[in-house]
Amino acid sequence: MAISKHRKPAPGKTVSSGRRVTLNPKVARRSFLKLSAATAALSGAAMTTKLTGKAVAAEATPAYKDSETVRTICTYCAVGCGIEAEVQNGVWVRQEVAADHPVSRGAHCCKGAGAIDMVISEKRLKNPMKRVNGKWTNLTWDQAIDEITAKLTEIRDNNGPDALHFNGSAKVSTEMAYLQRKFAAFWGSNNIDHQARI
Amino acid sequence: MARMRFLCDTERCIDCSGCVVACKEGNHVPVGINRRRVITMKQGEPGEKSLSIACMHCSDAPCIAVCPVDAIYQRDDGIVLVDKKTCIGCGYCFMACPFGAPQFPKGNVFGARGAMDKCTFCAGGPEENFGKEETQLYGQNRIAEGKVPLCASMCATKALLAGDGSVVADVYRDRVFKRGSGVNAWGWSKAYDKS
Amino acid sequence: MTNSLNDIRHAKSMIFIGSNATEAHPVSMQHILHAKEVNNAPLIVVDPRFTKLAAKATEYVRIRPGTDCAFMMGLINEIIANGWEDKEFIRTRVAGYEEMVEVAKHYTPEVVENITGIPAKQTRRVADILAKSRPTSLTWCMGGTQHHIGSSITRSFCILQLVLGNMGKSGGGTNIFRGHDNVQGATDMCVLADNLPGYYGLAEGSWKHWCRVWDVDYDSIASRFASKEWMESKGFSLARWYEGVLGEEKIESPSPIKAMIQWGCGSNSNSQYNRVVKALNMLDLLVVIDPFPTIVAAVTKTDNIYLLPSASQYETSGSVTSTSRQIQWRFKVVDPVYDSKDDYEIMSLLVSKLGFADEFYKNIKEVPEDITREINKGTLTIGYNGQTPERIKAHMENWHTFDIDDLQAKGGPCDGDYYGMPWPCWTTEHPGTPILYDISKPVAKGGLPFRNRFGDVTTYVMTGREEGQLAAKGVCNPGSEVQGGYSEFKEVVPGTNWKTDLSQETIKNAINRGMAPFGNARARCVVWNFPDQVPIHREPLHSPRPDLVEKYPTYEDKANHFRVETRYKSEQNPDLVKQYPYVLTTGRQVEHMGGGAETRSSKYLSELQPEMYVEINPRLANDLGIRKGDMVIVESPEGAKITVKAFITPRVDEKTIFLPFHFAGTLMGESYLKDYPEGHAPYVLGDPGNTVTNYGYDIITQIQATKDGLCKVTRA
Amino acid sequence: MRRLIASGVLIMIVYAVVLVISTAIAAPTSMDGLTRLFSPEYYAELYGGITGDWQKYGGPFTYLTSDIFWKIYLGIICVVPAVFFLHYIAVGPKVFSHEGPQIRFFSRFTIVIHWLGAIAFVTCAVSGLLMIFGSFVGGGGFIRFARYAHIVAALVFVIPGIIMFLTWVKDMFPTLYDIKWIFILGGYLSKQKKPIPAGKYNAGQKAWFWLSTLGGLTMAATGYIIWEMGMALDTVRISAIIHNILGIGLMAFLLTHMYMSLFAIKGAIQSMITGYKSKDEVDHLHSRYKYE
Repeated sequence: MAISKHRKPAPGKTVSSGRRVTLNPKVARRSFLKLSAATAALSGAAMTTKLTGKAVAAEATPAYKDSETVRTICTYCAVGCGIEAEVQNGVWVRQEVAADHPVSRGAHCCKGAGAIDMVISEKRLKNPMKRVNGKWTNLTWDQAIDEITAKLTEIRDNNGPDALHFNGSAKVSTEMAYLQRKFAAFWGSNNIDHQARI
Repeated sequence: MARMRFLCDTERCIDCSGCVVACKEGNHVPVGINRRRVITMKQGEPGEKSLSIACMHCSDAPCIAVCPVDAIYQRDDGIVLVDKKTCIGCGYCFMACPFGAPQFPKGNVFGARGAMDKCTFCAGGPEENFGKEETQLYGQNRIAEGKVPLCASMCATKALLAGDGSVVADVYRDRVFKRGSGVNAWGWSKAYDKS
Repeated sequence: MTNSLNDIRHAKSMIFIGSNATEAHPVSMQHILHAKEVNNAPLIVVDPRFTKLAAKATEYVRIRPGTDCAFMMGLINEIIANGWEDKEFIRTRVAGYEEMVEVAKHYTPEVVENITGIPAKQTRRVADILAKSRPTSLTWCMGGTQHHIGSSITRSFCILQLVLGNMGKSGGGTNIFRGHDNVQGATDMCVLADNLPGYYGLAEGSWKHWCRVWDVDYDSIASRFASKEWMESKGFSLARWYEGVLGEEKIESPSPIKAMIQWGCGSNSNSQYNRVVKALNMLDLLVVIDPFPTIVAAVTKTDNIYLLPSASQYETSGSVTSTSRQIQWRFKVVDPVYDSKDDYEIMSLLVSKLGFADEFYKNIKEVPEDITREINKGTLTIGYNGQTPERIKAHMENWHTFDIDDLQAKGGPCDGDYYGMPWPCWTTEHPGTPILYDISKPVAKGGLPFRNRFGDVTTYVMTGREEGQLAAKGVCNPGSEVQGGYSEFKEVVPGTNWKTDLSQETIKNAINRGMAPFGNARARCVVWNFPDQVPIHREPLHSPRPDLVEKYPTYEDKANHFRVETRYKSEQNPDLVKQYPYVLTTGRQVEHMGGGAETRSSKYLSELQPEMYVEINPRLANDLGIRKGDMVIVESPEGAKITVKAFITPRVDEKTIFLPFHFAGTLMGESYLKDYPEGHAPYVLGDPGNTVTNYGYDIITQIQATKDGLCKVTRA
Repeated sequence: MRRLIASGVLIMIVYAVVLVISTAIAAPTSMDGLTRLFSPEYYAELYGGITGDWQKYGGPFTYLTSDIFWKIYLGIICVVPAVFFLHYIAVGPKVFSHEGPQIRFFSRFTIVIHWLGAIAFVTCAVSGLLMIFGSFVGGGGFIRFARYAHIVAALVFVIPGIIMFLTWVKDMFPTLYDIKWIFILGGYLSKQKKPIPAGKYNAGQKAWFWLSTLGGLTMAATGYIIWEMGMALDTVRISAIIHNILGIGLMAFLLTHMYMSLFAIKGAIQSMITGYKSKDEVDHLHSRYKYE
């Protein structure tokens, strides 16, 4: 009802602004795109692939100059959605839409949409650590590996190889999973398992 | 001229919040500010429906009408944007908006609201394209890049459609025909008084 | 998955049982909803909880947790009773059918109603839908497997699909949506206590095969084990490794566990989590290799713990196998951040220091591509040999050439390949197998019969009937040299079979003759090496129905089950329900993943799902005097307790309560925040739901039974 | 009669209290922090399921704020001064002798409180007007400052507002001769100098008192709701509408008050500085005031 009584912008003006019609020069300069085809092809019509071909924008300019796109796969669930990472000078600047991926068609759930967070998260461990007298202390990699392997060898010498249990991962690459199994074989125990069990 | 539109297909929306995080992560929106959110009606009951809501970029936007400082403006392609440097954070737009789109981060003075923040249709703001200022204040400007807003392009089930209104309508119409279940876009029964 | 996610687009009906795809696999819904909308395919959701998937269903079936097998057998019985079974398919490609029918006869819709709580009318209706809209795509997830009869339940799903003749068909199949991103790949590489990569088992021949692949001496590997006996016996599994530390149960192992390496694995997805915590604190050495500290770092209070920061998968490269068996390549996006190292480097550091690097990396120079090549070389059983790094990368670079409907590349550099070369991909020219057991295509073009694995002829113990296990005459892939069933290939290269012939000549020979290397056999309805040869219903260990416990009792106790004695009969107490009256089931949230170490460390995801809660039906809540937002105590029969916020919702029924299992970091009001390395604690902490999940493990796989326990709920 | 009026006042006070309490109750059940902000229930409640109640006051609010209020405000600030200007020219100010006996009208405390309140009130008025016509300045930093000033001034006003109310309320109950005063418009339309029927405070002052104190406090209450925005959305909208309507009235009376004290009665402002009025002035303008 009442809403229809708003002042209408004067016809022909570029930018309407409610009470007064202003022409913001900054706004007027902006490039207005004929986005129709591009938009629908990506967002709406993954199912109606006929539109995909027309995904051409009129005056597209890149936001990040000289960036390259790296294709990878989301690390959350087994659907295996594609991710296009925009990398500029070795920094992952933006997560782009992997619209070509045959399974996901650019789609993500909330976890995958924030995949970049895995790399930029402040909560990531920054260096090797160990607990000393109940306090976390930093180590160098050399120290850590030396201490761990020394202890492993000691335990192996005292209790045999089956004193070690190895929980591998479904979150590493297939190659790494293979190495984990191979490691257990070389270590000499079948005490190895991963999340597929549960 | 293309007229930018959002449409959320409630038959498709699965409440995964992909759009919400895509928006936040892409535009570095602070925690607590929801440019887009998913709401669920009749949770856990038959007839449960979810709907992704953000600024709908109304043709005759009430926020523009009530803004006392004309901080909100509409581009030719229908995208409604706010100039954060002009905005005084009075909150009138929030009261006028039927969708709860305007968001207000806490300002520095007396806990008063800071400048309004809302969905930009990934079209940045009035500052220079891709400039530092634009990115900081508004996030990405994907429209200037010829790209679709993040939320819609990352929608898990393609429930959220964004783009030229006529194309969005075509896509949706096509779906409705294929479904054979009639028009069930959110609000249609209301709009045509079929409730 | 026998089919692929995209193939669900061709389904004429879909049934989801124990799967909440909307939350666990949201993007798969794209294809599921396509089938629902475009094919008008009925979407049947069988779940104890009205999930977000159920909200999209055309038919929602509320089932009592742990009774899936009874429902499936009921459907099978109803289908057969009405003559809706695919008679031709059964005649030519299924074995042990008659024995199975005998068992299924017991499960009339009325019996099913008594066991499952599903109205007889609804069972009939679902059977009718499945019979009339074929092919059906059947999907299950952890809701189907995490029971002490999980292996029977999953087999009943498969048998249903066999009876309906939906196997090996586009739009049909048994489509198990796997959980973690690379759980398929890691399983294929058998990071498992009972297998060598490629599901080779632990027999001497398997070890010899892999030693040949690794180019190392069998004896040198054997000498590293405690003994040959232990080399060929299963190790501790993830589900119960802690028993090896605690020593409270009867274990059979040369040594208790003293040290553990926890590599990319949270711990709070284990049931009876407080026992895990106890075990973690008893270890002499605990190494956590993860990008995040994980809850292990906080609950372990001893000084014997090391945290090694590994890089995330975006900071390294390698292949990853999706649930559709597609192999995709992760290109490295950025270098490892901070002082973290990628997994390969950490492994190489460990291996070098332990002194077997030369043998370990004998054929591996270029990481990770050479590892992929070694996998290609050795993993013949499941056809991992055609997916060379070059081919996988080519697929990644040519996403756009693959058709969304059948996933086949139309033109371009990958012309004819199926996306990701779903295994088996027998040779470097093979396009991959998009649909398993599909005999409509030649083997060289991605077709496949059922595998001949268990001999050519069998006599069933149950009936004394003898049955050939090979497919019927005339049933084979087009172009097959043998028109009908045939055994697996062996002795093409003398002294080897198709699984152990590293020259891969056997496989090539088979493909050239239009045949599958593993033979052409029938799918078994009777598995004579399992305790239940045909799946039958057995009441959950902690059953809410004492009257049914007598009728459908559980198994006898099993000694040395993955080195631990596992209680069945002695654990099942019909009176337990009097003290613990509510069924406890757990599940996922879309915002979090697994133990939640990653997702709870993301501010946006934490913002969306900031609290641990328990779902309680409004009616039950009112009976117990619990109001929205109240803190409640959930107690398990094992005596473990958690305090969580009540979320009153009709999603669950009056007898069931639901817990998400992603949370950790507090317990009964006590916070572990201070025990995390400073600044690395996740944004969101909560009581781990798995603290109160019950005792119970599958008889075959030892998967934990988290979905059908009992509990007590009181106001805090 | 007295009783009637007193009960009327009581009703007004009750109204004010009810307004504040009811808006507080109307706010969605408070859950703590994040949960409240991100629970779907919160938004469902807030928006009444999108198709529900938002239309009830969203429409009127949008219509009034976009099309109506600013015009009235513009009218008030243009027309009222213009009328007074004409009055000043046509009728001219009243002039009284400021010599002779002085009658103590205001205590020092009252004066301080008045000016404190006055400064805050005027700041509110000016900054409020600045916000309403913010677009003429182009918004931005200056108007944002005006908004902060509005908030601070409102907070400052509350205390003196309450004290003023308590100090003067006993003299402010309407009497019968006030009606007469209203009929002759306080005698301001005539140039004649004759006693006007009024007690210590005339009817105009009384009206201004009630409006500025109770109205001012209502302004503060509704302003708080607008500022906090934690209430049900329609409550916020109604508050904004009330805030604006009251603002219009207050603006008109404020201008009148200022004209009277600064121009219409020569030297009237002195009484609010020194605390004394001349007997001449009191005898004429407050003829019924029984001083001493």
